[in-house]
Amino acid sequence: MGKLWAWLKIKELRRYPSLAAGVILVFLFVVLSLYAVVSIPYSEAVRLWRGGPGVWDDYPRNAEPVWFDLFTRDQLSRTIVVPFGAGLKTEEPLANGMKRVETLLPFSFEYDTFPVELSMFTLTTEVTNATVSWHTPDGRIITLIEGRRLNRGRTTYYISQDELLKNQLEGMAPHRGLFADPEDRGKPLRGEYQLVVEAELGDADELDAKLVVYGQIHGLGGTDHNKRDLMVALLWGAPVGLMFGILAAIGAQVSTFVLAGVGTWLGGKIDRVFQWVTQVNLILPVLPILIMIGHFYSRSIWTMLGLVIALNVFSAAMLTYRSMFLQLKESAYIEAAQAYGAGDARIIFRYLLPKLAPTLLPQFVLVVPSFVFLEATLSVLGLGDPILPTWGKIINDAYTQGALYKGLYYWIVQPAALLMLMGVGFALIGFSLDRIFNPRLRTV
Amino acid sequence: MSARTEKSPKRAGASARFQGPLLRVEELCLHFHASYGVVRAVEGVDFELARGQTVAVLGESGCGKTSLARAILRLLPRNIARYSGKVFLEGTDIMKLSEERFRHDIRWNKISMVSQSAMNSLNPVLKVGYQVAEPLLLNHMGKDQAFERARQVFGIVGVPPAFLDRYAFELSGGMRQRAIIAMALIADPVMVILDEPTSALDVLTQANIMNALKRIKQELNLNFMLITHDIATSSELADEVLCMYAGQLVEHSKAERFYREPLHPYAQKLMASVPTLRVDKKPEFITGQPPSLFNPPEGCRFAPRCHKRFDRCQEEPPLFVHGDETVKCWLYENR
Amino acid sequence: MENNTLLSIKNLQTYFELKRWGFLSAGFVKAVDGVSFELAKGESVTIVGESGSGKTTLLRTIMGLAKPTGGEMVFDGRRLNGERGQMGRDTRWLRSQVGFVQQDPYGALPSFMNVRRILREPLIVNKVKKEEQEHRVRESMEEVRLIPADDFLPKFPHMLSGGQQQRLVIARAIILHPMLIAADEPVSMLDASVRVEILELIGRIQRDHNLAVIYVTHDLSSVRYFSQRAFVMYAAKMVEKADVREIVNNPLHPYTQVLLNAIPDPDAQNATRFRDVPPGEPPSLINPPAGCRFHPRCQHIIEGLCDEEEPPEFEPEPHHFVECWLYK
Amino acid sequence: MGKTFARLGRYALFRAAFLLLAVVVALYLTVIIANMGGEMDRVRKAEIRFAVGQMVYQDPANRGLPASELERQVEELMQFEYRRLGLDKPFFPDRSLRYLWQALSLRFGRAEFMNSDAGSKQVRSILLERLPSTLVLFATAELILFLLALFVALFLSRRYGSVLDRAIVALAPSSAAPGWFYGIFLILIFAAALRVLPWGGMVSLPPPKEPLDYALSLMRHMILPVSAIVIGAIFASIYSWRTFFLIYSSEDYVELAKAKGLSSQAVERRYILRPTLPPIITTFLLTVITMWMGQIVLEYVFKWPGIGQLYFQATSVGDTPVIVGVIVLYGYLLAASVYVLDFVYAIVDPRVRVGVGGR
Repeated sequence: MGKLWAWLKIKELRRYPSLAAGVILVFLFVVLSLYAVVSIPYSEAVRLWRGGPGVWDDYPRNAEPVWFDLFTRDQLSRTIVVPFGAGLKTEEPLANGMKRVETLLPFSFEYDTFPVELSMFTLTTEVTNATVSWHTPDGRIITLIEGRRLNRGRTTYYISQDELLKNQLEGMAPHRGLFADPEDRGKPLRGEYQLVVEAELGDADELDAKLVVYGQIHGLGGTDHNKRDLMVALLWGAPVGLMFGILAAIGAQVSTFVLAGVGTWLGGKIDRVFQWVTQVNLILPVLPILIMIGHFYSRSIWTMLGLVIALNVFSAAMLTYRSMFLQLKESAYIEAAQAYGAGDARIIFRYLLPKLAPTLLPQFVLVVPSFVFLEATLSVLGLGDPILPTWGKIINDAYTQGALYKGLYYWIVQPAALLMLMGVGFALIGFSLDRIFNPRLRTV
Repeated sequence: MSARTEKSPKRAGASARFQGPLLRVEELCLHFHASYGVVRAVEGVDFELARGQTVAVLGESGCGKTSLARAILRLLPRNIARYSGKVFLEGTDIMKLSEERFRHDIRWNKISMVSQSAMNSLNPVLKVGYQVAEPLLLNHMGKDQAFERARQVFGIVGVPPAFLDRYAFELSGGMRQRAIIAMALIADPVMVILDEPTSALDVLTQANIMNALKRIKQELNLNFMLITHDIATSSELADEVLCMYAGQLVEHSKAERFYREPLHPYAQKLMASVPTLRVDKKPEFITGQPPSLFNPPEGCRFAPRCHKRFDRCQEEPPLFVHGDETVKCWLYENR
Repeated sequence: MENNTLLSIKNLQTYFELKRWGFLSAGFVKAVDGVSFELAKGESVTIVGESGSGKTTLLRTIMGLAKPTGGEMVFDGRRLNGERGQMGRDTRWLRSQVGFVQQDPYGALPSFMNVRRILREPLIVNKVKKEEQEHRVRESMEEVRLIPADDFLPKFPHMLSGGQQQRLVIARAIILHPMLIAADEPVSMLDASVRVEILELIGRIQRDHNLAVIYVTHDLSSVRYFSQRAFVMYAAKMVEKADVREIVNNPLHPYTQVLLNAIPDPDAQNATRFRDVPPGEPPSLINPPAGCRFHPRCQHIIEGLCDEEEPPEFEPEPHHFVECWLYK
Repeated sequence: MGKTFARLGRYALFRAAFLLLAVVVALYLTVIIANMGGEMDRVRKAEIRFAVGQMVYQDPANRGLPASELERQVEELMQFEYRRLGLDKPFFPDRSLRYLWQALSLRFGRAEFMNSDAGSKQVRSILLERLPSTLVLFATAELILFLLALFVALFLSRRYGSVLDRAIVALAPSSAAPGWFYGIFLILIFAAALRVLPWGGMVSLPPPKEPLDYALSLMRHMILPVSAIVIGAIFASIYSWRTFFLIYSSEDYVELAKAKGLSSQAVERRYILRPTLPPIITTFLLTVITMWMGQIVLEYVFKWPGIGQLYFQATSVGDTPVIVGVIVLYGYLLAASVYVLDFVYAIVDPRVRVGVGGR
């Protein structure tokens, strides 16, 4: 191992720019993974990604990432939330034990593009008739609903899907009509808006309301068709990808390396069996089998990891390592070790394997990206881990939802770019290590 | 087959042979770039070689003898730092020739080479016969005429003609070496450089090949330049000896002189370290190690190990010429 | 009288089975075919022969690296090719008693271990107590003049010169205090000037510790001053055994005569004289020629005898043995 | 020459036998995996129930019989069928070997849900219908990849250390990503943004009648998938083959060839390219094998109607016979690739063709 340290410690790193670039890239991903695991703990990430009622209510659907704003002069609309309890509430006692409650939900709208959706949520015990009206900055009042019964608990009023309202606004979709500037209906009117909820309810009853104006852009990563913030998966894709890539590489490459050493040294039947199993493995359609098992039995990432390792132990790398060990086996220092009584095990693990370890390193690093992409491939084929958010999953969702047709390029490009960068990072290191350690290359 | 421009008719025996020395080398230098600095492999070598004379280039490993041969044949690696000096072959300075002219006139037509590692000097995927005949095919000779010539040279070096149709891996080490010697003779060059031709072979095979080379030397009146660290074997062919040390020529003298009583102190020590079978003399060893070639010591490079060192040795001695002996040592300043 | 024979070998055979397609037996390579000799403690001897003569296989068999398939080998009074179980313990004991010096010094040293580690390995393998290991390492470096030891201990093989590497190989060979040093072409890779230095080093160690040494080489002239006796091997048989001086000055077996005649001395006359060397190449060891194996290339062939019956060992002169019908 | 052909023939025969054995083992493994959860049995039984049920219910003789009576007959017939087909025997060895034999001879019975464009339910016809489109795409891409990489690698080996050389070497890491990955970006640029090339599919719809138009449309549709496959592997191949050329160009016989006065082109063709072909073929074989695997996702991304896309559809629907069918076909394709390239290797490397042993 001395030689390995000799290379890494001294200034060799500067002589190989691609090695430095690769190390930086991979380091960034490690930092990203740590940040992801720390900022969104595992159980939280799983819960968020599973979604479900109420988790992503306040998030717009298919919103582009915030940095889109940089490319346009005008301000793209963002999500505005007036939460429960934030409204100004006035109560007026009425006869026969009832009271009239009025809740004002003010917000200011300072954007140049229309919001993409509008919804109101109410939390009540029992309300007979409620009236909701929309107050625009230039004083216009548009009544949204009149005398509607709101049933118990939590209800959602999807303003932007209200057909009656749509006709009332001369056919413009509500989330545009309500904001349209009377003079120029193509542009939204900036200023203070108010949503007013009036209702008569029993003294003991309660009424609270919340308004969400869904913006066109949201968050660093944008959102997907289930309103989920993509940042969760973009962040968590890093640790999953790294873990899968590195563990699979360790499992597959290192075991192939050791088995090749053992097989070549012991020779005879063992060597022939290993060689033959490698030939069969070469013919085995690995991915289809993975997919079949994924569909029939279980898709958890750990089963997949175990399978990928099992199917790659006798991979083609066995042939390359075997030819290297065959040459090494005849060298003088091995014969010397036998001469002073070293046994088979000692010769394999103290003399054979350490000699070729430096050539294992580049191969190991080069194989990591192929496993990272294998995980992505499985996810794209709908076989990703059912609960874990990964980059492959985003690409799969984007592809099945026709992101390319709908022009939601960010949805596919962001995970693909991250996958690419991680792959390239490892490959950069692998190729430069190959140049440093490959004995044959140094003679050129 | 690359189209080679029409060659002047083969040197018919009758054309007037150049009268002067076959080969004259002046101030030949060859330096390489290595990771830790510039290696001065060949530094200012001068010598002359008459026609028909075989010269042995002797010296320990790393003394620059192979680089000297490479410099003459212009087989230069990529990391060249300096390549200068004059090499007169039959009167013309071949150093000045363009790469195209050099390749066309000199390579294998005037000077050919038998390289050190015969084991992999034959292309594994081409038949041996084709490779041997290739130089003639390049000179636009007909296929069967070229193969007939190949059969002839195989006969000279003692390889059965059937091997023409075989591949390199089907031949034993000795056979491969003979095939390469045949290849070197096929375009009947003026000089053949033999770089450690038999060091990898067994004693009997080596003796057989040396016998073949002696016969060729007599029959074809060829010049051999034999490069080897095995001094005893060199005496099988050598008429003259060039002794190299740390990239410099230290002695050039006749064989009788060099093998019996060499002039330069290093040559004396070298001869003393050669074991002999028939003469009962215990070999000695030379203390110390040869200097590194990328910052050689000032003055005479053998001084630190020399048993006859004196104050003049701080300064680098020139090559003193006495009759047909030249030696680079202050001891012979006014002989 | 304490028995002075270290090693006695009678009719030793080492065959390798040739396999075709991995399981079909396709005959045997008879690398060592009926070799006998005795070696005294502290005696040094040279085995000379061309490649393919079986000299290296003989050495490996003596060291316990190759399994003998016939004949008898007794090392320091212990019979060696016993039954199954016995075999394993014997081989390990034998290997600790024989130090091995190889041809290519750089190849013989693991490039990823430093000098201290290289020297400690044989001690660890043979379970030498920890405290004694450091002492043994320094003692063996002293022996081969790799001093001051502390300069060399942290170094890696690629940081040493050719001569220093070979010294380290020798240090490793003697660190287990063996009774025999097996040297396979110990100096043929080194330059003439360094060669003699190493041979003298081995000679001194041999004298100081009364070690026996077996040199295996094709170049008799460099080793002749460092061994008392010389054995000549041809096609897996030992054709001549005698004192070195006798072999050099009075070779009896036709092959030895031809072999010595082929080795040149540095002399300008060589360029004019042709050496008479037998044609052809050494025979195959899979099915060697009948009778005396040299008969196809021998000038003194006796028809009907040399080409039919294998010559036994004759002793035409005291302590000078030769396997040739000429001396019947 | 006769001897060489005989030896080559024997070598080909030996390799074929070996590969066949490997395929049998590979498929047996697949069958075992496929039936670990009893999937294959469930499918067989469902198929039999379907056939028997149809026979019993449509039989005019049973018209008036009560439902319970019909059920009894179906049950009885099914038991009989089980015994006839040996379904009652233990999985090892009987049933597994039976499934294996059926798999080997491409008899997979009927698909559960899917059917071929021609409407047939037979798995074999579904497979064979889609095979040609996969072969066309795969073969073209591999051929272009091989020739392009070989040419560029040879070109670069002459310019070691030049800017172009360093650039290509710097691009080598790009091959970490598989073909389908670049496919997405290519679609994004050329189909979505520039609208120059078709999104996917093999031919424009409705497929043009004229063979020439059909071929043109096919080629136009192949541009993106083929370039995706090529981009996905080209730089790594160029890097490794250029390194082979560099190493082999420092061999002794190359230096001797130069000393013989050969022109640099002749040296390159006969003394560098020819001896380096064997290792190149071996590394190319490994690339081809990984390419086969990438085919599934690539065909899904490009909507290419090949067996890759078929496999994807089959797995999403869970149609077991089709799944096993495609895996078996892949097994045969992989074995064929290994066999072809082994054969090319034997032709290129005389040591194999003429056999070792001249010494």
